Amino acid sequence: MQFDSFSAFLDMGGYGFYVWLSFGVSAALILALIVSSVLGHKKVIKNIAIRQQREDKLRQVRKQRKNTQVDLTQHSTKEITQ
Amino acid sequence: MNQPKTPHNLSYRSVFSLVLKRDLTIALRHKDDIINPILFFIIVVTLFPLGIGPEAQTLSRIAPGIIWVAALLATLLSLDRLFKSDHSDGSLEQMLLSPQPIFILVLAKIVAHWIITGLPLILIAPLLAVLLHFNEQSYGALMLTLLLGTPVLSLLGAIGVALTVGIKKGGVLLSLLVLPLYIPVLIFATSAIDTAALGLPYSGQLAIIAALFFGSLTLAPFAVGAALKVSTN
Amino acid sequence: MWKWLHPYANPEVSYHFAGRMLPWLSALAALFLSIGIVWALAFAPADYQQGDSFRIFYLHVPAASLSMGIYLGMAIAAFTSMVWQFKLADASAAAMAPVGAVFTAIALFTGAAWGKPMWGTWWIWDARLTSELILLFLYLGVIALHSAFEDKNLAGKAAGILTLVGVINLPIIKYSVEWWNTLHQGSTISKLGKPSMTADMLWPFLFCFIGFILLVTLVICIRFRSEVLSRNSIRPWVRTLVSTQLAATEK
Amino acid sequence: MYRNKKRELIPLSATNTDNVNVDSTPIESEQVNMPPPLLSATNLTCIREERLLFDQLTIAINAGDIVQVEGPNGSGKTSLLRILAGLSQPYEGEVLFNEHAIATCREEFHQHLLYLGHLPGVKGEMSAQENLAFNLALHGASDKSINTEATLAEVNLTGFEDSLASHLSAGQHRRISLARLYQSNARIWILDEPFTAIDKQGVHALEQLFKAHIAKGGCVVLTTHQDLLTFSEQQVKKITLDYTFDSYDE
Amino acid sequence: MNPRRKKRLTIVASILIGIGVVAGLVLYALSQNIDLFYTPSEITAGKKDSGIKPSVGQRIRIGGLVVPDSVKRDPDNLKVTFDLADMKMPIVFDKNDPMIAVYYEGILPDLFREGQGIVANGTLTRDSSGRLYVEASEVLAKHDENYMPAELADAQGKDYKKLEYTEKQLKSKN
Repeated sequence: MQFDSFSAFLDMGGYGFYVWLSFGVSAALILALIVSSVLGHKKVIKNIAIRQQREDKLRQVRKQRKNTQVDLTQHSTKEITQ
Repeated sequence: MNQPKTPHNLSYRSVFSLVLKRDLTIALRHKDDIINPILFFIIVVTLFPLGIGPEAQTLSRIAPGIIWVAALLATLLSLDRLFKSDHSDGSLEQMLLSPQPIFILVLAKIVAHWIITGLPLILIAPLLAVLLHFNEQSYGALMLTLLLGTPVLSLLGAIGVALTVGIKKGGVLLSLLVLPLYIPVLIFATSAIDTAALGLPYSGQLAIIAALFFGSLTLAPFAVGAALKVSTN
Repeated sequence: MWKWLHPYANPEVSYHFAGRMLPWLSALAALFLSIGIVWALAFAPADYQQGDSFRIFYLHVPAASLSMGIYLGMAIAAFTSMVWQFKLADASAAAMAPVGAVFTAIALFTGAAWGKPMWGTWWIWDARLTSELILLFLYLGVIALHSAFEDKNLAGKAAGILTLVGVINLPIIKYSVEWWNTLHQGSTISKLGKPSMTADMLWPFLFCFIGFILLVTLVICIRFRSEVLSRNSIRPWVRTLVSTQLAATEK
Repeated sequence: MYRNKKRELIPLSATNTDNVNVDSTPIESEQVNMPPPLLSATNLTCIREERLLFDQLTIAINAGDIVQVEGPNGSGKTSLLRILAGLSQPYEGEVLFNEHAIATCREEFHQHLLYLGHLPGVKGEMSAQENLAFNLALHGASDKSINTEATLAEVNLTGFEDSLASHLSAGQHRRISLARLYQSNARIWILDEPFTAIDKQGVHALEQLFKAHIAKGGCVVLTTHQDLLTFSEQQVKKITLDYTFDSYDE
Repeated sequence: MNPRRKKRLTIVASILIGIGVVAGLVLYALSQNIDLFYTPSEITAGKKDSGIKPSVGQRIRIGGLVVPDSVKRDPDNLKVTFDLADMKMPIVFDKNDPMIAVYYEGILPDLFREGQGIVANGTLTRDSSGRLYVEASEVLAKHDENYMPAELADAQGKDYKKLEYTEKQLKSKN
C-alpha cells in the first residue's frame, strides 16, 4: 500500500482531482457502453418479435381475404351464365 | 444481328473529354454553381478582419489559416453539385451503366469540379491576401499550395459526396466525413506559407502536398467508383 | 485454417459461439480489471517526477492503444468484407465502431486530465492529441454512416469504404500533426517503444491492459450478436430463437 | 462463403412476395438445343431494408425473347431489373451474360445493354439534341453514325431539338431517353415502365420497335402496367412477382 | 495484346507510377528535415543548410534543454529566467555551447526541470548589452516516457523535485 491513510489515498499526492476525474469519467463511459450494448441487444430481439407478430396477423388477414375472393369470383361467373 | 457490330470503342481520352465537356457546359449554363462558392470564399475572408480587428500584424499572422480554412469551406459547400443532380435525374446510373471504366468518368467529373470551384479560388486568393496584409515573401507559397492543394480537396471531397449522395439529409454528414480528411492539406499548406514568411525553404511541405495530390489522384477515383456503386444500389 | 474457420462463417454458428464466450469473457475481464485497477491505484509506486498523477497512465495508455487497435480491426473487417463479400465481417465492423469511439474518448479525456497538471494545460494542439481527436472524428463518421443508411448491407459497404480511406489517412494525419507542432522534439529525449519501467509499475499495467482487452472483446461480442440478429432477421433460426427467448422472459 | 441451398429465408412482409412464379415453361423447353441464354440469373435473392422481395429466382432470357416482369407495387420489379442490369447486387445468386458473371465482364456486358429506369437521365441545362448525343456517345456510338435530328423526329420531338430540356415536359424527357432505342446497338434492352407519360401512338410505335429488335436477335425485359397489345399471349414471357402463393414456413 | 488486357495494364501501370511518385515525394520531404523550431545554436549561427537566422523582434519557437543551475526565479513574483542549450546525446552541458536565455512570467508546467527538454514560444529580443534572449509567452515541457518509482530515481541520483511556489509569488499573478 502506497498510502498511509484513506484521505491520503483520496488526495493522490495533490493530484486527486485529476486522477479521480479520469477514473470516474472512464468508468461512466464504459458503463454506459455496456448498458447500451445490452439494452440494444434486447431491443433488437423485441423489434424482431413485434414484426413477427405483425406478419402473422397480416398473413391471417390475407388468408381470409383470399377465401372471400374465391367466393366472389364464383358469384360473378354464376351471374354471367345466368 | 447474331453477331452485333461491336460498338465503337472510345479511348480513355475521348471518354474523359466527353464527360469533362458536358460538366463544364452544364456549369456554364448554371452560373450560380461557379459564382456562389467564390462569393462565399470572399465573404468568409472579409469576415475575419471584422471579427478580429483590423490590426495588420495580427491579420498577417493568421492570414494563411484564414485563406485556407475559407477555401476548405467553400470547396465543401460546392461538393454537393458533384454528383447530387446527376443522381437525382438518373444520369449517374446511366454513367455507371456505360461501357466505359468508372474511374475515368469519375476523374473527369472531379476535374470539372476543380476547374469550376478550385481554379477561381486560386485566382481570387492573391487579391484577398492583399486585404489581409499578407507577408510579401509568402505569395509564391500561397499560390503553389493552393495549386496543389485544391485538387486534393476536390478528390477527397468526391469520396465523401459519393458516400452520401443517396442519403436524403447528407449535408451535415458530408462535412463530418470530409473535414477530418482535409486536415493534412490544411496543416501542410499553412505550415508551408508560415515557413515561407520566415524566409525558410518550404519545399518539404510542398513535396508532402504534392504527394497527397498524387496519392489521392491515383486512389480516389477507385474509392469514388466503389462508393457510387453503393449509393446507387 | 479456412477449413477450421468455415463453420464460424455461418451467422447462426458464430452467434452462438459469441454467446458462449460471454460468461467467460465477463468473468475474466472483471477479474483482471479489478486486480489491475486496485493495484494501479493503491499499490503501484508513484512516479519520481509526476507523483500520483502517473496513475492515470494505467487508464490512458490501454485506452489509447485499444482505440487504434480497434480501428485496425475495423479496417481489416472492412477489407475482408469488400474483397471476399464476407457478410459477417460487416457485422463485426459495425459492432466495433462504437466501442472504438468510446475508448478514443476515454484516451482523450484522460490525456487531458493528465496534461492539465503535467503540461499546465488541458489541451495542447500536440501531435498525439490532435491525431487522436481526428481518430475520434473518423469513428463518429463511420457510426453516422452506419445509421444513415436504411439498408444494413449498404451501410456496411459504405462505412467500409470510409474506414479504408481513413486507414490510409491515419498515418498521414499522424505525421502531419507531428510535423506541424514539434513539441515532441525528436527521439533524443522521447523514448521510442518499450517503456522502461520497474516490475512493480509494469505488472499492474499488464493486468489493466489485458483486462481492457477482455472488456473490449466482451462488448464487441454483445454488439456483434445484435448486429447478426438484425441482419438475419428473416431467417428461420432467428425467428425461433426470438420466440423461445421471449417466451422465457415472459415466464 | 457458406450458403445453404435450401430455402432458409422467411418472407417478411405478408403483403409482399411469398413466392415467385416464374413462367418458365417455354424457356426451358426451348433450351434443349438452343445456344446458351443471352442473359440468365441463378438463385437470385433480393432483400431490401430487411424485407425479402424474391428468393431463389432463376431466369433464362434468350435472343428473341420479350419478357414482361409483373407484380403489384413494391413487389420488387424495379429491384429485379436493376439487379439484371448490374446496378444493384443481389443478396445471393448471380447474373450471367453469355454464361459469364457480369461482375467479371462489366464493360463487355454494358456494351450490349441498354437500361432505362424510372429516371430519364436528362439534364435540364442541355438541349434535347445535346442530351441525346451525350448519352449515345457515352454508350459507345461513334460520332459519325449519330443523326440526332432524325432520331428525335422518330419520337415526335421535331422542333424541340435545340430547346433546353428544362423547358420540356416530363413526357418529352422520357421521349429523349427513349430515342436512344432507335440508335442502339445493344442486344439486351431492360426497360422499367417505358410507357409512362407516353401517348397511345407512342406506345404503338415502341411496340413495333420491340418487335423489330427481337426479330434481329435482341431481347427485351420490361415492366409495364398495361398489356402489350400487339404481341400475342404466347410471344410474351412473364415473370410474376406476387403473393398468390403461400409462404413456405407453413 | 488484346485491348482488354492492354487497358488493365495501363490501369495497373498508372497506379504503380502514382504510388512511386508519392513515395519519391515523401522521401524527398523527409530528407528536407523540416523543423519549425530553432535550437539555440541555430539562433546564433543560423540554420545548418540555409544559414537563415531569425531577426530580432520576430516571433519564434525555440527548443532545447534547460541548462542546470541556470534557472533564476524572482522571489516576489512569477518571473523566471533560464538558459537553453542544444539537445544532443549523450546529455552533457558545456559552458562553451551556444545558449539562449529565456524570460517568462507565469506558472511553469510541473515537468519543468533543469536538464529537461522544453519548447518555448516567444519573441526574439536583444537586451541592452547586445545579448539575444527570448521573451516567452508560453513554455511547454515534454514528458518523457521513463517512469520509475522515487526510490529508484533517488538511487540514480536524479533531481526530480518540482518547483514550489510561495503564496506571495502566486498572488503577484493577479
